[in-house]
Amino acid sequence: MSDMTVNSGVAFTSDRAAKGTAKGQSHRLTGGLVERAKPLSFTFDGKTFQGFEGDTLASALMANGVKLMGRSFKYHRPRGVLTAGSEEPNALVELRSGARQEPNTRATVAELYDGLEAKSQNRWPSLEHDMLSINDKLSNFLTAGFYYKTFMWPKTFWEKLYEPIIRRAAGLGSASGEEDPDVYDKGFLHCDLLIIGAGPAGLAAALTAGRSGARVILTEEDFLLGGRLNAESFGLGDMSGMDWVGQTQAELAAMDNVRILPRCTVIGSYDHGVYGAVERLADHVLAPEPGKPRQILWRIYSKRALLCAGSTERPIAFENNDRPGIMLAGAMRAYANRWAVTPDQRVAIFTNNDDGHRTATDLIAKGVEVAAVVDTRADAPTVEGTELFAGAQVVDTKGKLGLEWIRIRTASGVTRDIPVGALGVSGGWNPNVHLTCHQRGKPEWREDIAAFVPAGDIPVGMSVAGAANGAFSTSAALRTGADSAVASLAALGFDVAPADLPEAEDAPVNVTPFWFVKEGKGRAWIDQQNDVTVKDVKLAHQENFRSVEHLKRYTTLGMATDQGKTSNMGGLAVMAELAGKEIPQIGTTIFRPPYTPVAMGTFGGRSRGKEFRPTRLTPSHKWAAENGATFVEVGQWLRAQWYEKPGETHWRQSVDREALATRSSVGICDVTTLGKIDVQGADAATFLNRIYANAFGKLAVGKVRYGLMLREDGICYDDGTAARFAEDHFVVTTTTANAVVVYRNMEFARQCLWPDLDVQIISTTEAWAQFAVAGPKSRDLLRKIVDADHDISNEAFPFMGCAEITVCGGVRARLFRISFSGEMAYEIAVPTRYGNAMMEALMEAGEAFGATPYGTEALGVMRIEKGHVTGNELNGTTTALNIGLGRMVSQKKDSIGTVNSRREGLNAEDALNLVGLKPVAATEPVVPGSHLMAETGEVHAKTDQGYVTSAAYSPHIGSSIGLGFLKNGSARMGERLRAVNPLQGQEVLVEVVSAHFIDPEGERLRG
Amino acid sequence: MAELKALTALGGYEPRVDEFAGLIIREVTDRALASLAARLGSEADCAAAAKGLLGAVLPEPATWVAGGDFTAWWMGPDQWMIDADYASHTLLAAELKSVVGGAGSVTEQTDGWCRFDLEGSSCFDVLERLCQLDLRSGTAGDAQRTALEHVGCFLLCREPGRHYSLLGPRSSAGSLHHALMTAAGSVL
Amino acid sequence: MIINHPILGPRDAQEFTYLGDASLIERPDPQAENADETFHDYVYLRDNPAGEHQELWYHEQGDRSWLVVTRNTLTHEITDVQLARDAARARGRSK
Amino acid sequence: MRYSGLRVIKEALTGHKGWTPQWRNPEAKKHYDVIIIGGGGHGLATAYYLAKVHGVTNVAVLEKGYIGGGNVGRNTTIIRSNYLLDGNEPFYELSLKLWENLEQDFNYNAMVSQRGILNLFHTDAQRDAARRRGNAMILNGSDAELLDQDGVRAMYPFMDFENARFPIKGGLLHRRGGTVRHDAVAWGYARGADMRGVDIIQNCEVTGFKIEDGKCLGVETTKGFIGANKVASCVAGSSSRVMEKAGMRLPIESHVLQAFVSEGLKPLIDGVITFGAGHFYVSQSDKGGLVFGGDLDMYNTYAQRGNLPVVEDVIESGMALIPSLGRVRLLRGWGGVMDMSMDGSPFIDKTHIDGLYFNGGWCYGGFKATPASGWCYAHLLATGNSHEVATEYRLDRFKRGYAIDEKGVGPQPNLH
Repeated sequence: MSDMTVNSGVAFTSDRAAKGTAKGQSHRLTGGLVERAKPLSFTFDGKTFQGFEGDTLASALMANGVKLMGRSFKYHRPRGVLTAGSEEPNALVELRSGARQEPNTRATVAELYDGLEAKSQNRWPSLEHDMLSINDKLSNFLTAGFYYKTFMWPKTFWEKLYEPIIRRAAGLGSASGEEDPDVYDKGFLHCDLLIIGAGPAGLAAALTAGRSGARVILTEEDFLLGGRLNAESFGLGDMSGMDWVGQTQAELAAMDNVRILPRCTVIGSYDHGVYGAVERLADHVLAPEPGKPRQILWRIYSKRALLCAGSTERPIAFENNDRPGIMLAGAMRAYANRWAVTPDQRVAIFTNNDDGHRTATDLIAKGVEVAAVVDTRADAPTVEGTELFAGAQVVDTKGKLGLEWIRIRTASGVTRDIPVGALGVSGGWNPNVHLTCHQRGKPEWREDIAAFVPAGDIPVGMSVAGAANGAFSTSAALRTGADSAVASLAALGFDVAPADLPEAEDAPVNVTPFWFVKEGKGRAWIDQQNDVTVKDVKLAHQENFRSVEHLKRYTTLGMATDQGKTSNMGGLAVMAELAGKEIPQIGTTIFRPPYTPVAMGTFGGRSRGKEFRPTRLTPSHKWAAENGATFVEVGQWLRAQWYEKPGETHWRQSVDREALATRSSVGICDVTTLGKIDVQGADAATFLNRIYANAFGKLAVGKVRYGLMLREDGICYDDGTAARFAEDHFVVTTTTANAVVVYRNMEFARQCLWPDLDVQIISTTEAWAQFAVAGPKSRDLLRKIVDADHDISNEAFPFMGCAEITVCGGVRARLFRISFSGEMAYEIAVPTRYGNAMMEALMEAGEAFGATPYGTEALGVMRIEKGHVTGNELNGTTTALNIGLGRMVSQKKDSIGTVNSRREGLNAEDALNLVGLKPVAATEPVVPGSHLMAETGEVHAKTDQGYVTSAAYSPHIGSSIGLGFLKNGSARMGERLRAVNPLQGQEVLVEVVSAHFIDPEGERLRG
Repeated sequence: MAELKALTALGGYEPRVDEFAGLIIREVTDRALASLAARLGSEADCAAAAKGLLGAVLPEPATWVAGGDFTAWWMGPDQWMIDADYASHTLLAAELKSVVGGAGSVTEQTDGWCRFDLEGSSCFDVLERLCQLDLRSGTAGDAQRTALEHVGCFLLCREPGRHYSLLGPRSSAGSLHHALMTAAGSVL
Repeated sequence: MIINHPILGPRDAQEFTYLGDASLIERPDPQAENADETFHDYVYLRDNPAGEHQELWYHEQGDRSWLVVTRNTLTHEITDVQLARDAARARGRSK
Repeated sequence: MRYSGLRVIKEALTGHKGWTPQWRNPEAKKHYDVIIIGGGGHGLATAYYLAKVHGVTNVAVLEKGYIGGGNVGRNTTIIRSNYLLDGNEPFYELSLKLWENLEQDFNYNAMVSQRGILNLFHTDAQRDAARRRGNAMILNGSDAELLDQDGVRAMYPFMDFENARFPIKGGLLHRRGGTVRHDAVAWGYARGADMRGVDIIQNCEVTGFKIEDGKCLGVETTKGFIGANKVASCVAGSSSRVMEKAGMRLPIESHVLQAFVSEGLKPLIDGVITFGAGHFYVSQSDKGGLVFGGDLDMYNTYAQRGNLPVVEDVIESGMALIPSLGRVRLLRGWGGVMDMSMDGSPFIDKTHIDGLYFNGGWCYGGFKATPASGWCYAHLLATGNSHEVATEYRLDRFKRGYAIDEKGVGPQPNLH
């Protein structure tokens, strides 16, 4: 057994050292696509290493002889790299530190940069010594779904004991918990042909399409174009694959109709040729330049798309097939050829197909010792320079934190232990069909290559070429890439011939399906990240979780960060065998976007923080900000909530002052945010008659009328005013919140319901700065503003009048005699550019009267005092009857909502009515959201009488007052009720009063 | 009574100008706007009257035309925006109404909008970070309505890739300008 | 999703607001004897087909046209787009 | 077989040979007392309670695909009883009480975890509405607490309190709300029903109803005709398609709701949070993934997939609420097809056809309702009367003018 204990690495190191390769990079080979002139230093778990430009974190660690890179999710098994690409399930690290820490980053795609910091994750205290590896010892108890069968007694223990432990143990990496300091952009691209993947197929397609003059976008996930060509040793024509890639890239770069996007992953295929793509601009550097984005989310609008995403190698399951050093054979080859690294000096290959042999050949050529090629096929071809075991299997492995030897069973049935530090495994290749499934495409099984290929409802406009479509040879990839481009473009009317392509290898696919080694009592891994083994699949089958979706959900197979790219096939194959079915009968799970995981920040783009949504400013915002205003969000608007005066220590002082001043003299409020819609046309009046529940036909020119809109279901929807400036011209106002929807619905009525009415509408909300001037002194104030030739006396311009006038010496304006406060009041509108100046002018003109600017709070106080409804009352469930305007709903005409407003449920005997509420004890508050209960008796939903919609402290009443809905409330004036707020332990005795606390007869309005 | 002093959409007394390598963003404040919608059944009269004033035929969908003092662009079926110099056409709406009379509905729009003109060689690169439209295949005379960073806008192409006019709701001028500045900063 | 606007050509559906079944164009006669019945069905009942569906989209971030789009609710394929105003007239709507 | 920790240990020590199928794959009989169409959460729960509570065991559950493959298998696992209206709250409170004892009841660990649900508000009007709702919850026997900004900050300090476009003013906290391992709910009910004699028949699609003189006599299926005294449709997401075969038009549209999960992370978010100024809600699964969602794609669809703008809208809101999510990666998104009803509330009712019953219209509230839906539907099927907490869920409520409209947005399904 002595040879088994040899640490092959040591001999190797001295050997390389003799050849004088970079310091410490004991496993670095010659050649490859790394810049030896550009050494980079980085740290992993605090230890400093060296790598080269062109390395990934994985290749650099491998160069330094590091095999152990992570721990598995459940059993915390030691793991190394399995792959050389984005399908990596094992080598996940926390990349960067502080606010930029990125959990679960795949070392296999993390481009190396100078100063890179990485930490291993899901282990404690260290990667080598992980306490939770105890789970591995207990694995027999922690089989698939075990948690569904236990942890149920005693009942309380689940949440108090078991679950917290499980949550702490679960998860992988940790998020920083800090705000991401980087910024992200979004963008939009358009093309005739989107080519996804720049391997041989993609490049051949791009050359072809580029020469046609069509608009082409070529995306590549990798930072190098070329795909597998960078990982292979064979040439194209008379040049190396890498050189051909370079030449092709140069030719494409010179075409201004071709846009090449490296480091760009197409993540999803959406309806009608829309693709999502993520371009990584700064993940290969320490940090982005200030103000520049880390990544861009591109939305690509394509007329045609060509998927050239290549294929992914699949492992074979056998006992202890997860030890660091065991990887996919194609990955091992890629590390040797592209990155010039090998996981070990002494390796072996386990394969069921010819491609595995290539790895052996290439590693031997690189001076790596290939101890054996174990091929499950009895008729396997021989390989130069190594021992072939045909018809053999790897049945077990050993090695604590890294592979030390493998045990094989030969065709003759004897076992042999072979000391190796690494094993390349190839179970064949799976076409990368993922994007073809995003719109419910169902791949179909191809017996000849033992793999699923795209089929069914693949996205409209998409075609597939190269290995992604099962054309595995380089020659076939080039050819199908070029031909597919020709076909796609022909459909768009481009006449183009396939680009001339170099000679390339055209080896047939020789694979004999072999999924898992039957022998051995130990565990054979299928999903390495989620620790799903062959035994787990067997158990799922045994417990009748046999559909592929049940298998996945019960065992978590394929639900890890790699979404089963290397594991789904294995799971399917084992289940098929157990169920005695063919693989296609078991089916395949649906692949969904994104193709690879995407940072949330990328989807967020620039819509973050204060820029989450646009901010709308009122015309007098500048003045308000200069005059102590506190602002409040009203939808997207910022409105002055109140204006604090020096010495005021509580907002209530400011609000009381503003309300009192308005009722006693005059107040001014920017009400621009209300929606304004210009309605014109010969049929404008008829139109409004149908939009509003109340009649508008007879409204006189120069007059304004309150209007109530219903939804077609008879429920109140919005209210406002309509001012008639001419027979064929109205200006309609809406509430701030409903400005957009009311406009939308008017367009609906105009275009869809009554297309032959002559009516035109357009929004003018933003064009006019509008101010409420309210209070007994409002007319006196306005007289100083309105140009003298306009008579605004009560006689000439009574309540509910409107007129187009001029102010301040000829500035055109609109004046409305309407009131929300209940006082004699006007609303005056001037072109928005003058809004700020108008506010100044009004204040100046009002100085003599102590004119006071008021904000939304005082506005609210006064409307409650007056019993006007707003959104709190028009909450989408209330009827005209509820708010006391039942009689307004004209039954004589057809208007939206009239018919359904007659339904029984909207006209119940004990329907809610709007009432005023006053606390019996003036010191007590009326609290909005309180429910109304009888003065005595049980407090329960069954005894609920109604609720408080709005409340405020009324400086005029000298107490808190409220509005609310009360069952049959109109008939219950004077009654005492409890306003209960158990949520906050409050119960207030209130008296039911009229909703009009101020001037119920409305004399002030007309004063 | 003191004369009312106008503010720009960005809240200044002078229009704002921002310069980047390859792009200038200018706030434009000296234009008057009025919308014109043809009355049902009077489309021809409306068009004829408009032509009389503009000296040009009302533009086709998704385009703008210039004629004499005026520019006009299509807003929607039978609806256009008319644009003219503010100083000489302050009362543009009235002017327009006097011409089309009963054949059209005219609405004052001057202060409903803020406008930013983008000029320079980097227009494509900056706008593709903001705008869904396929501007690279656009031509001078295009006038589209779309949304940029959640703000509904008109985008007029004056010279493809080099000169655009962007009009957005005046109250959102600050947010729209911020979006332009951010995109320019990302690219340039 | 892309809607091929009959006037403006292909536009991202994100510019549109969706309402629902195009039968909402066919508002019943409120004066009719059975108006209560017909208005209930009009407002509340839907065919909700799995397959071809005629539906109303509003170009809110565009030209403010209401469109009648014929779209397959299983595949999302759009086979026809019309201005709702024309469709409404075709369905007998007038004043 | 009874599940327990001891059983797990025993099996572990004996090579797991003893585990038996969690439900059988029986052949369909010719006739059943009750046929339930739809092997989702609600259908299986209905079968379970029919057998367990009402002793009706001659029951078949017919599932077109595999059980639990509908919305019970593709939701965001949230349970709650935080409704405003009296037509809803008692029903969801019953559901929550059933959740609280579910695992012991059906001997399956569905990982019911009452981690608390926090509905944030950002304006005074939202606060007033939250107060009204919180009070309604308490008056109906549920639990609620009103938190101010500091209260919210104490729970979730990592949300944006400094630079938010729509500052967080506070939140309504419902501590008994939480999450459940959704798939396990379907499996637990299936196992429980199967143990009591219910036939669960997968890959059996109903293709039509046999209706004679106004009475439903059974269903035509891909496995032939199966007779029944009572046929109970329970196929939310596909209700219109199924009931159309019985000649019914429903107050329902089908819409897709996307949901998402991030890569697994060490514990970050303890409970469920809903954003009040955008479309975003989030929780973290026991496995470590952040499970989140937002709003519908808005258009009618039967495709279980959505489009990119909605993904962006949801995550923009997520970033606005929790800026530290920037470098957390989205792993997977999926879509579930919803029965969106005209008032956002469901139906559990007889139909005008004798012997044909309907359960549907769950919008995206279906998962949390699973136990009560099964309980009340079983009650209706067994007794012929609506359960007292489901009396409002009638198909004719719109005719009579009794919509149950929590959001107050009216008869437009995609707004609920």
